[in-house]
Amino acid sequence: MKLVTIVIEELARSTVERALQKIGVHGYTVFPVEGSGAKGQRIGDTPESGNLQFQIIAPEDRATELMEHARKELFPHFAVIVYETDVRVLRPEKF
Amino acid sequence: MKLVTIVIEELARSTVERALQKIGVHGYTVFPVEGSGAKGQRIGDTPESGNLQFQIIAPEDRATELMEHARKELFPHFAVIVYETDVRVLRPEKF
Amino acid sequence: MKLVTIVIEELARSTVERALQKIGVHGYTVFPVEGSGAKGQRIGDTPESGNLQFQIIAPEDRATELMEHARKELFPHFAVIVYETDVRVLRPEKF
Amino acid sequence: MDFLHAIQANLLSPPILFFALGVIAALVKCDLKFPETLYVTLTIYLLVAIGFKGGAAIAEAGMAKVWLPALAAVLLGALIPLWCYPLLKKVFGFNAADAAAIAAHYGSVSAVTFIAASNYLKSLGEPPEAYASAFLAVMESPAILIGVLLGKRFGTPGVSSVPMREILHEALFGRSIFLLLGALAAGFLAGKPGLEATAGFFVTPFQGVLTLFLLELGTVAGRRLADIRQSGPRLLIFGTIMPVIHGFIGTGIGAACGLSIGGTALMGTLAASASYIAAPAAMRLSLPEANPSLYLTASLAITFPFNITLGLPLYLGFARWWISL
Amino acid sequence: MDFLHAIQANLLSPPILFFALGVIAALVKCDLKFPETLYVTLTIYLLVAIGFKGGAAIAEAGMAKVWLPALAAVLLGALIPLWCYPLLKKVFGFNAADAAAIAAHYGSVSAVTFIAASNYLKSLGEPPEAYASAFLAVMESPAILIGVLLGKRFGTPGVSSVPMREILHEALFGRSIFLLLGALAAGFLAGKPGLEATAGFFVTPFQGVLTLFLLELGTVAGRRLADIRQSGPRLLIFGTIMPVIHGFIGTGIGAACGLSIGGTALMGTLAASASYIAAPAAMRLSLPEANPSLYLTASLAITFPFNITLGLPLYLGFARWWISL
Amino acid sequence: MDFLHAIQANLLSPPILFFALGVIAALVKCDLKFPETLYVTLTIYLLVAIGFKGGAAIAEAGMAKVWLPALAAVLLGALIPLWCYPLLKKVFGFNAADAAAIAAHYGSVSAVTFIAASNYLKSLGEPPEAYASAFLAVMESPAILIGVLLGKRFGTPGVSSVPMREILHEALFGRSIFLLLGALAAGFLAGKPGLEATAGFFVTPFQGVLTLFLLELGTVAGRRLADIRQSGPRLLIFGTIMPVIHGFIGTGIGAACGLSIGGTALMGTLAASASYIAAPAAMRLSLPEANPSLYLTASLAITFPFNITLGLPLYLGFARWWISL
Ligand SMILES: Nc1ncnc2c1ncn2[C@@H]1O[C@H](COP(=O)(O)O)[C@@H](O)[C@H]1O
Ligand SMILES: Nc1ncnc2c1ncn2[C@@H]1O[C@H](COP(=O)(O)O)[C@@H](O)[C@H]1O
Ligand SMILES: Nc1ncnc2c1ncn2[C@@H]1O[C@H](COP(=O)(O)O)[C@@H](O)[C@H]1O
Ligand code: NA
Ligand code: NA
Ligand code: NA
Repeated sequence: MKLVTIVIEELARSTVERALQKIGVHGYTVFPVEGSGAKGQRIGDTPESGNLQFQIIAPEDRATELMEHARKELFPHFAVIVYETDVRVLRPEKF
Repeated sequence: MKLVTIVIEELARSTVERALQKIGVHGYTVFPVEGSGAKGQRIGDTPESGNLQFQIIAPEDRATELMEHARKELFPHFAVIVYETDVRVLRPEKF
Repeated sequence: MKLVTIVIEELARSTVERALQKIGVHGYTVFPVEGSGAKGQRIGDTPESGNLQFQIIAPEDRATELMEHARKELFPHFAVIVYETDVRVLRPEKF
Repeated sequence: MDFLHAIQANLLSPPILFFALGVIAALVKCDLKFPETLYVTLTIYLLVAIGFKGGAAIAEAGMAKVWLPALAAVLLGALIPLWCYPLLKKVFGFNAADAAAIAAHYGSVSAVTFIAASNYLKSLGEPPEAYASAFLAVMESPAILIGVLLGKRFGTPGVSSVPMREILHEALFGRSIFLLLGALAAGFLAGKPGLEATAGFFVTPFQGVLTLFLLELGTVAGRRLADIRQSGPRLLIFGTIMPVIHGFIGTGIGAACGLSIGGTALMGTLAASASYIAAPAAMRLSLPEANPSLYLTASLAITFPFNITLGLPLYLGFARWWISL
Repeated sequence: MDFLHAIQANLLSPPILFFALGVIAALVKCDLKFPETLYVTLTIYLLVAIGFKGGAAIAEAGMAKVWLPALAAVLLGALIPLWCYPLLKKVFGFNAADAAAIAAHYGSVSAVTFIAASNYLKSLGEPPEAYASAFLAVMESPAILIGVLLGKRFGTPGVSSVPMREILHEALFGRSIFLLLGALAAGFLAGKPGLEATAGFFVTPFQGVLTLFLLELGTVAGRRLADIRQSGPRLLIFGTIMPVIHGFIGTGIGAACGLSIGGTALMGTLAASASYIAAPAAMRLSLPEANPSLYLTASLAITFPFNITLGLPLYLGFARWWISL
Repeated sequence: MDFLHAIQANLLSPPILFFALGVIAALVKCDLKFPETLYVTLTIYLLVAIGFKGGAAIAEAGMAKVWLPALAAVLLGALIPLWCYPLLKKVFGFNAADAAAIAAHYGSVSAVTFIAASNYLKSLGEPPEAYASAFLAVMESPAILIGVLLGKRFGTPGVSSVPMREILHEALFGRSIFLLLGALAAGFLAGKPGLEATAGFFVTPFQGVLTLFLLELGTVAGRRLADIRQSGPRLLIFGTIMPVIHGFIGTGIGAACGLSIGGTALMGTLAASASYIAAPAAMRLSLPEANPSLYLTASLAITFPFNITLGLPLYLGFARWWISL
C-alpha cells in the first residue's frame, strides 16, 4: 500500500478534491502547513498564501494514477510537491 | 524502528491517550487534521467533527502491540485508520 | 530521496531555519503539533510550550548532513526528535 | 394572532436570521468555513458571559429564591432520560446504546438555546429571572450521568471499559459544565461591582456575538441536514415532538415554582432543549458503541433549529397558559 | 492646502497608523505573525458588520433611492475589466491570462478600502449614504465573471478545464460575496430594531477592530513589498494610475446618480479599489494559468496602500469637483 | 486592616477570580484547553490597547513629564539582572546560563501584571498616570540584553553561536516589544481624537478581555504548578522574595521621580514583575543552554500569581509609605 503526499497551495483545494473524486479516491486526510520552496515562502498569513498537505493511502496502481494526474494537472499551475511512501495498513481491504 | 500513524476522531482523544499509556508508550506527536473516509467527512467545524493524527515512533514489537490494540479497541467504535512506516531515527535508544 | 522529519519546540524555530539555510536546504514544510516525550508534554497552550514538525525532502547526502547537524546543534539544548524515511518523489531534480 | 406575531418577531431577530443564513451557506455549498478555533472561542465567551451574569444575579437575589427552581431543574434533567430511553428503544426501535445516548442529550440542555430564549423573552417584555442561568448550569450533568448508567446497564457488556472515575470526571468537569459553573461562582463572588467593571465585554457586545455564533452554528447544522434523510423519519419525529412535550412539562414545573412568565418559558425551553456540546463529548468517551451521527443530528440539526424558531413562541404560550391557571 | 490637510487627517487616523506599523513590522522582520484564523475571523466580522448595517440602512431609505446608483455600480464593475484587459495586454505587455486576472481584480472591489473610506469621510463631516454598502455588495462579482470569461476566451485553450458551473458558483457564492450579500439581506429584514439590539457588537467596536485588522493587513502587505521589485515597474505604474482614473470615473457616475459628496467619493473609491479576497480565490480556481503573485502584489501591496493613504483625499477632491459642476 | 481590605478587594475582582478558576481547571484536569490562537490574539489585543492608550496619554501630558521616570525605569530594568545574577549563582546555586536567564526575566516586565495593577489601583481610587505604559514599554528590552550578555560572558563558551545581530534583533524587535512600542507611537501620533474613535474597542471591553485572558493564563499557570515541586524550594523562595525587594526599590524610585501614589505603586509592580512572553523567546534563541522550565516556572507559576494576588496590595502599601516620607 502507498501513502501519497501532496503539498499544495490552499487556493487549489477544490481543484485537488475534484481530482481525487475523478480518480475515485474517497479517503484522504488534509491539514494546513507552512512551507518554503522554489516558488517562495508560503507563510499562511492569509488564505492566499496558505499551504495544505494532503495524505492519501491507496493501492499501488491507484497511487500511480494519482501521481500521474498530479504531474499533468497540478504541476503546471501550482506551487506543489508530490511524493510517495510505502506503508503497511491495517484493514487493507478498506483502501 | 516503526512510525505508527493513527487518524481518528477528536472526541476519541482521551481514549487513545489512555491506550498509549497502558501499552507503555510515552512519546507521541499529535495534530488536528481534516479528513474524508468511509464514515463520511470530518471537516472539523466543531470538536465533534474534528479529526486527529497521532504519530508514534516505537520499536517493532511495541508498534505491533499498539496496532493490535487499535484493531481491538478502536476499530469497532471510531472513524479511524492505522498504518505503519519504516523509519530510521537518531538516538534509537530513546524510543 | 529521503524525508527528514524534525519535531522540535516552537521557540527553536528560527534556530532550525538558520540551520537549514546554512546547509543549503531551501525547501521544507512545517506545521504546529502537540507532543509528549522525555522532556514532558508540549501542549501548545502558549508559544513557549508549542511544538513544530519540520519535514524536509532532500537527497541522501544532504539528508545525512542535516541529521548530523541536528545531532550536534539541536540535541544538546532542545526537546527534539529526528527521523528519516525513504520516499519516491516526482521531479527529483527539484530537490 | 398573538402567537403568529410572536413567531414573526422571533424569526426576524438577528440571531435567527443569521442562523438561517448559515444554513443557506451550507446548502448552497458556499465555502464559508469558520475555523474551529472561532467556534471554541465563541462558545467559551458565551458560556462565561452567561455564567458570570447569572452568578452576579444570584448574589443580588439571594439563594433563598434560587434553590427551589434549581432543584426542580436538576430533577427534571435527571428524569427526562428515564422516559426517553424506553420510548426510544421500544417505540422508535433504537438499540440500547443509541437510546441511552439520545436520552442523555434530551435530558441535558443547550446553552445557546437558553441564550436565544432569554433574548427573545426580553425583547417581548417578558424578561426571565436574571439568575435563571443557574438552572442552565445545574441541568447539564445529571442527564448525562443517567444516560451513561442506562447505556452501561442495558448495553452490550464487555465493550470498551472506560473506568467509571473517568466517566464521572467527564460528566462533572467537561469543558462547558466547568466553564458555566465556574463563571457562575466567580459572578457570585464578584457581585454587581464585578459585573459592572466587565460589562463592556460581557454585556454590551453579547447579543451581537450570539448573532455571529448563530451564523456559524447555522453552517454546522446545515451541513448535517443531509444526515436527517439518512437516519430516517424516526429521528425527525422524536426531535420535534419530544421538545414540545418537555416544554410543556418544563413550563408546568416553572409555574409551580412560582417563576415569572419569562422564567417559566425559559424553564420550559431548557427542558425542551438538547445538549450538543457537553453530551456528545461525554457519550463518545463513555458510550463509544452509540452512533454519534444519530444524537448529533437529532440535537443539532433537528431540535435546535426547531426550538429557536417555532419552539420559543410555543413555550412562551405554554408559560402563559400554566400561569393563567 | 485643504487637500494637504485632508491627507494629513487621513494619515494620522488610527487605521492608517496601524497599517503603517504593520508594514514596518514586516520590513524589520519582526516575528509578528498573526494567526490565519485571526485574519479570517476579522474578515468575517468586518463583512458581516458592514453588510448588516447597510441592509438596515436600505430598509430605512427604501429601495427607490438605492436601485439607480446600485445599478450604475454593477455596470461600472463589469465594464472596468473591458478596458483594463486590452490595456494590460497591449500597453503593459502581460499575457492573456495574467491580463484577464488583473483586470478582474480592478473591476471588483475591496471591502476594507470601502470601510476605511467610510470612516474617513465621516470623520471629515461628509458621511456617505448609510446604504452605500449595497454598492460594495453588488460590485464584487460582475468583474470576476467578466475576467474569467476574458481569460477563457483569449487564453491558451485546453488548459485545466474547470466546469463553468463551478466558476459561476465561486464568483457568486464565494465566501466574502456570500457574507456581504447575506448580511445585507439579514439587515434589511431585521431593520433598525435588529441593528440596535446588536449595535454593541457591530457598531461600538467597529472602528477599533478595523484598526487591528489594518495592523495585520500591514504585515501582509509589507511582506509582499519585495515582490514589487521583482515584477518590475509596470505593476507599480498600473497599480497607482488606474485607481486614479477609475476614481475619477466613479465619482463622475456617483455625482450623476445624485449621491451626496460622501457617497460620490465612496463610489469613486469602490471603482478605484481592487479586490484581494474574492478575486484571488476565484482566479486561482478558474484561471490557474495566471500568475497569482502579479495580481496579489498589484491589489494588496500597491493599490490598497495607495488608495487608503493618498487615494481617499483625492477621490474626495474629485467628488467635490464633480458635484460643484 | 486597610491592607487586608485591599487584599480582599483584589482577590474578589473578576480578573483574579477567573485566574483562580483557570488554575482550578488545570488542577482538576478539566479539558479546558484554549487554542493557542486565542492566547496569541488576546496578547496582541492587550499589548496594542495598553500601548495605544499610553501613547495618547503621553501626547496629552507632554514628554517633559514622562522622560525622567521613563529613564529611571530603563535603568532599574537594566540593573536588576546585575544583582540577581550573582545572587542566583552564589546563593541559589544555579549555573551561569540559568542564572543569567532567570535574572533577565526578573529585570524585564510582565504586561499583564501591569494591566492588572492599573485596574486594581483605579478601582481603589489611586489611578496611576495614564502615560505609565511608557515605563512598561521601555522596561522590556534592557534586562533581556543584559541577561544575554551575562550568559554569554560567563557561560560555557563555544556553545551554539547565534550571531549577536540576531540576539539584538530579538531583544529589540520581539513581538511583544514591537507591538507595545509601535502602539505607543501610534497612540502618540493619533492623540486623543484617535483614541476616542477607537474607544469602543480599545477601552470599553478592555477589563472584560483581561478577565477572559486571566482565565486562560490561569490554566497555563496551573499546568505548570507541578513543575514547582520538581525544581525544588529555591525557585519558590527566589520567586516570592525578589518581587517584594524589587517592589520596594521600584516604589522608592517612583516616589523619587515625583509620581502619584498610583504611579509609584505601578513602578514598583513593574520592578517586581517578571517577563513571561518577551524574555522566554529571547532566551530560548540566545541562551539555549539555559533550562526553560526554570525561568518559565519562576515567572509564570510563582511570581505572576504572587504579584497579582498579594503583591499588588503590598506595593500599594510601599508606595504610600515612600510618599509619606
Ligand atoms: N524540499 C522540500 N521538502 C519539503 N517540502 C517542500 C520542499 N520543497 C517544497 N516543499 C513544499 O512544497 C511547497 C511548494 O513547493 P515549491 O513549488 O517548490 O514552492 C512548499 O511551500 C513547501 O511546503
Ligand atoms: N485512504 C485514506 N487516505 C488517507 N486518510 C484516510 C483514508 N481513508 C480514511 N482516512 C482518514 O481516516 C479518517 C477515518 O476514516 P473512515 O473511518 O474511513 O471514515 C478519515 O476522516 C480520514 O482522515
Ligand atoms: N516516540 C515518539 N513518537 C513520536 N513523537 C515523539 C516521540 N517521542 C518524542 N516525540 C516528539 O518529540 C518531542 C520532543 O521529544 P522529547 O525531547 O522526548 O520530549 C515531543 O514533544 C513529541 O512531539
Ligand atoms: Na433538555
Ligand atoms: Na474596483
Ligand atoms: Na521586573
